[in-house]
Amino acid sequence: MTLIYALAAGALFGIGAYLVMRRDLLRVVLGVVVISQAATLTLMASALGFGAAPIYPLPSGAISDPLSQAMALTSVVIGLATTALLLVLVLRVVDVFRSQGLDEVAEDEVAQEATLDAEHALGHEDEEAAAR
Amino acid sequence: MSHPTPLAWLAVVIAALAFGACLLLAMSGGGRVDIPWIPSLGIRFELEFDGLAAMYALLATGIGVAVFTYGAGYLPIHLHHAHRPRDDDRRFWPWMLLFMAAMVVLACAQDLIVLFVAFDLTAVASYFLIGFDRERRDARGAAMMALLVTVTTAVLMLIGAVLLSVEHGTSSIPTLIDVAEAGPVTTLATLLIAVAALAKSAQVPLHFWLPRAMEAPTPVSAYLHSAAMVAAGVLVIGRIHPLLALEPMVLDGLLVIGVCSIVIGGLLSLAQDELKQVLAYSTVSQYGYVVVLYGLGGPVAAGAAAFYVIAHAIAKSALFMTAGTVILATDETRLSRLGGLVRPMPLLAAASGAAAMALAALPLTIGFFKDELFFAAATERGPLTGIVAVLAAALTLAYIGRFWLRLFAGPLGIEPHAVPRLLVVPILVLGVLGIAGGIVVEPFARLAEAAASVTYGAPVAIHPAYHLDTRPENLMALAAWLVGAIILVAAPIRQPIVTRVAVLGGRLGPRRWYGALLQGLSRLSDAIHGEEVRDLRRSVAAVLVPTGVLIGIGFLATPSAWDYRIGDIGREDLPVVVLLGLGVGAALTVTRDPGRLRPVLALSVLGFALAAVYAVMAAPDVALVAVLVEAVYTLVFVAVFAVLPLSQRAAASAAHTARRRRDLAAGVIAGIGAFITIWAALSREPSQRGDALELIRLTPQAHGSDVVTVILADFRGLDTMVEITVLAVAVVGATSLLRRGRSW
Amino acid sequence: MTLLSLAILIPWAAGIALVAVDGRRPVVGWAAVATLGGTLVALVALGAEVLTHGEVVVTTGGWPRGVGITLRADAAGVLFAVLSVGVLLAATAHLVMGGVRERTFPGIVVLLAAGLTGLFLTGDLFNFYVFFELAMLASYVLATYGGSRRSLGSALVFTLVNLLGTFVFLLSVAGIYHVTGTLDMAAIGARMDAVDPNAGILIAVGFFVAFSVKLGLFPFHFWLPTVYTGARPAVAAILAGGLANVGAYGLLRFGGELLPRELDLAAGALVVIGAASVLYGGVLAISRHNGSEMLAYSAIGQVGYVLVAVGIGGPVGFAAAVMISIVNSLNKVLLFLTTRMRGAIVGWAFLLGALSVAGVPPAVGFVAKMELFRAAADAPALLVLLFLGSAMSLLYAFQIYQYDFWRTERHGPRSHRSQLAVLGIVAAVVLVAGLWPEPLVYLSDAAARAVGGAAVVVGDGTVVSDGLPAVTSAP
Amino acid sequence: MSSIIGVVAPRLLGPALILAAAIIVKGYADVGDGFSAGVIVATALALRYVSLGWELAERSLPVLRRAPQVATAGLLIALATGFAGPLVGDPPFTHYPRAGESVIHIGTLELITAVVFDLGLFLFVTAAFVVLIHHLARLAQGGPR
Repeated sequence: MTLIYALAAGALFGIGAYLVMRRDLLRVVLGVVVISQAATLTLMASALGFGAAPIYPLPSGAISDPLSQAMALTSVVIGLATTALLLVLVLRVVDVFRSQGLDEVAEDEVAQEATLDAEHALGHEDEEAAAR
Repeated sequence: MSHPTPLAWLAVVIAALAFGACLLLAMSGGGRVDIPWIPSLGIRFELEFDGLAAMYALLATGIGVAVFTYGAGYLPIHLHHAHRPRDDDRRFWPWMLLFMAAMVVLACAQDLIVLFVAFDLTAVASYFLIGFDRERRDARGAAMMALLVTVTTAVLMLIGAVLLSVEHGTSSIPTLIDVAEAGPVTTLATLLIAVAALAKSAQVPLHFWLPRAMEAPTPVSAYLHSAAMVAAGVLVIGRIHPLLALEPMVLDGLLVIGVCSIVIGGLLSLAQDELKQVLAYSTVSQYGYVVVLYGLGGPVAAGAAAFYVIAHAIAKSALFMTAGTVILATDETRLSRLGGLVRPMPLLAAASGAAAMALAALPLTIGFFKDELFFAAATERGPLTGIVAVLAAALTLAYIGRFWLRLFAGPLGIEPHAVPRLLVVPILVLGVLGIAGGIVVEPFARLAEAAASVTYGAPVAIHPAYHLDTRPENLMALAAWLVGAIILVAAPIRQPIVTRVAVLGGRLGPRRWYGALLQGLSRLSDAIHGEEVRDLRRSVAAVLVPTGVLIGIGFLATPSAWDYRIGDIGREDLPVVVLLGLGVGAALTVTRDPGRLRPVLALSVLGFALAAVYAVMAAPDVALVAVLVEAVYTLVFVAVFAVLPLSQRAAASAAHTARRRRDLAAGVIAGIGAFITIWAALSREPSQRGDALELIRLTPQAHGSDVVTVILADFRGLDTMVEITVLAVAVVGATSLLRRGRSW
Repeated sequence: MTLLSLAILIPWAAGIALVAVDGRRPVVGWAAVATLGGTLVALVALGAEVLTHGEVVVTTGGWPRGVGITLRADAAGVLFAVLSVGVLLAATAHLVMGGVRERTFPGIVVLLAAGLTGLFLTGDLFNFYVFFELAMLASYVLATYGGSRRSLGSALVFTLVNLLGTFVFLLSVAGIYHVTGTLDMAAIGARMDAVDPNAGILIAVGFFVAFSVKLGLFPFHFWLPTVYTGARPAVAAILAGGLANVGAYGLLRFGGELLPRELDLAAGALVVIGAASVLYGGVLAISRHNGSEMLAYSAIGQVGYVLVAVGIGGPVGFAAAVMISIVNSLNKVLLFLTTRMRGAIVGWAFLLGALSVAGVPPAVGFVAKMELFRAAADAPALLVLLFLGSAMSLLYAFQIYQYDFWRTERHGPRSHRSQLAVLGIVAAVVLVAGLWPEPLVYLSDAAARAVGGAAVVVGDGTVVSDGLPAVTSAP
Repeated sequence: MSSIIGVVAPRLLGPALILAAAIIVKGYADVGDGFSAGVIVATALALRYVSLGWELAERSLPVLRRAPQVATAGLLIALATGFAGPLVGDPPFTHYPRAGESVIHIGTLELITAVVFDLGLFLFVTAAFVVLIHHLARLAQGGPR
């Protein structure tokens, strides 16, 4: 099962990463959810023992590792929190940029960078030239 | 208009007091300060007013008094010309005083780190002084250049100091001199320190900042570029000379650089037309003498070097001040337009004549002895250095003669206006000092002897005197005067040659390289920056790909038992395998589907499949929460995505396909990286039994039965508390984004 | 123990209370400042206790170590906590004096402080992760403040990239747990030796990436310039001076204590990446035309030094890394705060910061540079690199100084007097620490010893030191 | 489909609350904790939002308006429980009665501070989700900005 878990978690991580890189911002949020699922699965898979649920009265055989379960629970909630924030952020960006693409945001950035730079470029380059 | 400000007088008084204190200290035999400074590193704030310190401190404060007095008169006029308020001198005097203080500390410093600190402080002060006329672009550029060259090279000094202290366990110079032996580290370290010192003393090829620094107001040039800043370099060499002398090659290097500086500085000085430029290149050349002397080594040279510094400082600061006075009086900076000033300004002519004679080493000036000692040291080494010494002295005579004659002799160029007395008196004092030193040389010689003893590491005795015989020094002096006079007179032949040298230097010289380096850096910077802004800033792949690459390298490059396990897959595992397959398949459809709703539903299939997996893995708590959270996700995404329109852009362009491919590649890299890491970790079993067993054992003591719940609320309740705080921050963040922080 | 609890509780409780009220009211802002001040006092007192009596350890619920969460204050943790909270205090005070515009700012910044203190004072891996997330979420929210398009866009990328970073971190946490069976940092350090280095190194890469993203090391830095230039100066100061410490601390703690062997194996790679960062940041900072952008790239270059120092390792290397982190923090706060201020003192403050960045006395930067040279004394290639780096830093810092301050005075009304006072205090710290560097050197040494002193392990992986209770098996 | 939700959703709240109460009361003994209880209640409320629209949902349950305060209170209760220990010289997150001491039972409910912690958790999670849902619903259903 080791390999199966690793494969599944790796595949989810890769799929999530691919989604995060898409230009559609809402898909980016989905990507983060998938990645967080990958992380939770990994935490669960990293348990040191598999068996019955760790609830008293304990059965005599093997018991599942409760610590990794507790970690998985915490990480699920944290994943939920981050996703919520990211989703709202994306909604705001969509609202402000009137676009759902990371590309448009990037183009905007390039344009702003250029205007910002142009303000000072001449004076600055002259200053640099003076030091030569 | 020309009355000095109170601040200026205050500065003069402080300088005078400092000079008095130094004089007292020197006569009372010195003193020392030694307090722990950074005990953890064994660095002590160690100062000692020894012979070397006395000489440089007296120069810094003594010349300081003269120059400050001059500056008190100069600055109001300077500011007036530039239409600046009189009180702009508050940007001036504090730096001058800081400079003086740093110089005195530098002179006394017995610890390499303290030495470095003082050394850099002088550079910082010089930046502000050189750039005092900050409204002028050239002044700012010059300040920047001086800062860059001297501070950057000073880093080498720090490296050298650290290397020495790591090698020998101390950074105290006297201790180092005691314990250090020749070796590669010591040689490298001292070499680095020497480079810093040479750059500071404006030696070829790092001399180019000095002529540019003439953008500074004249008092700054007169102080920094004759007796203080440039002297700091040779002071350091004089201080660590015993370490340098451990490796003869280093001394030979000094010799070569010194000779180059003498020749290049001298030739370029002859080629200049601007008054202060002539003097600047002359300074390059003159400090070349001192460096040559240190390169020669031995007691005679050490004595000569010290004496040379004294004589040069007196003469050169007087000459700089002369240049400043002439410029203020005539508003002209070019030698070719000036002349005949001896009649309108006789006092100035006489005073600066004395200084010029001293620099040119004519008899009855202190300068005569500097060359006498120089020649003695040079001939000691061999005939070749002797010949070089004569040529050097001839060059000096020529350029300084040219300078003075062009200014004061010949027909009147420009009629000067009257100048305040403060602009002449300090020059006169220094001129008289130069003559006095030529008559009563004893005090100066003693000062130089004490300094040289520190440099040489053993008592040194020098005996400058007039000897009316045919000893080599005298013959060499005569030869130098003769050759110098010839060069001076043969202007029609001389000028084309030196002009050509100057042009060649401008084209191939280090300054050109320096400029090209800066420009190249700037262009490189712009090019990469443009690339980054265009393509990388928004790219998440830019993080994932390097991560994947690092994991790949780590995977391949690490020694390993290559212990990757597939693990058993029993029949009872079948549901898990199926569910995982279902989840991954669902996730895959998310990547393909361009719509809104179906990806969300596919995602919830993934979520519920995983929840089922957790249930099968005997993790009911996780399964419960996973189901609940998944329900929330689905609800929220459906609600939110439903109201958002699809992205408008058509998605068929070639660029889009290429982009998709690139993302796919990055995603695959990220996935493989994650897979390898996870597989590697899961394949190894822990070396010891897990803490989990302990958790299970202690659960009844925490009054519970469900171990996971007990962990969440008790054993690791802190985690849970942080977790819900995280949730709170997320909610707060959401409200602040959506409703500007209104919570309802 | 009480101090340790207090240091975590004060900002936590106050933060929760503060996010619930309208932070635009001055009293709320000042309450945030007071809270940070109180936290700082508690931390300093804790630090004094640590330095005199050794590290303070407490396990939650009084359970045995490994069962409860270990909270631990050692020299490194407390030093970084003091530094970060100090930075937050200065920046918050500065911002509050200028008027807070966001309702939630004071609360969020205090919660950020809670997250940072928690992660610096915990001795438990997973607890570190959750505090880490707390700090990160608070900083995502901070990054969105300002509301301009630019800051929103940059906040999005900041959030995305750092989210990826924390997920990678989480994967590594899972890996560590699986191979060691414990979450207690000291126990992990002891048990990692028995783990196959191949697995160890892959896990280590995960941590490295997470912290590199936080630090903004090349090539994980692409988010950084936009965020630092898009955010308000005080927020940029918080991110650059406060949050980035997490990266430096993480590298030291995880490299020195948890994964020393992996650190050894990867030392060469770390040095190379650090060197690349130094050069990249340095080159790009040259010829940037505004102060914030220069500072952003300068930050990338300067953290490269941290990595180089960690790569060199050993007590000297670690001490240098701690020292550089401290100095970086101070520089960045000082310089970012100056970016939109006016007044005579601003130029001086920037000058001090520029000198410090360039490693020129009397500002404190030169001490860090000296420590770095000491660490790299045996490696000529590194000395060359450090030389180049410091030459470039001098160039870019003074280019901006000259253009922004020396060429002309900044026009417009002078900044608020109290803001100038905050700036003055930070500047004074930079200056005094340069004139009297002994405390800083001493503390860096102590911190380096704390993270470098992993438990001693004998052959079969049995822990023999560090007082960890023996792990007994279940009945 | 939506009509089913419309009918079911408003009636889900009661059962959800009972379920949540059960989860908290049985405490450490079985699966589930304050968090799951909170999410269950919040989900039921979310369904109300979906079916009734945000305005109607809030008008029908005015108590929702108190959500931010409840969330803060919940967090502070949990935090206070966690850090009560240091007040009496115990480590943080010490729960009382301590290990091995006897516990008073009221049915299956054990009177231990961990339950208080769980209760704080429940209050916070429920309220926090409500706040989040409120804002998202306003946004999605075009509430005034």
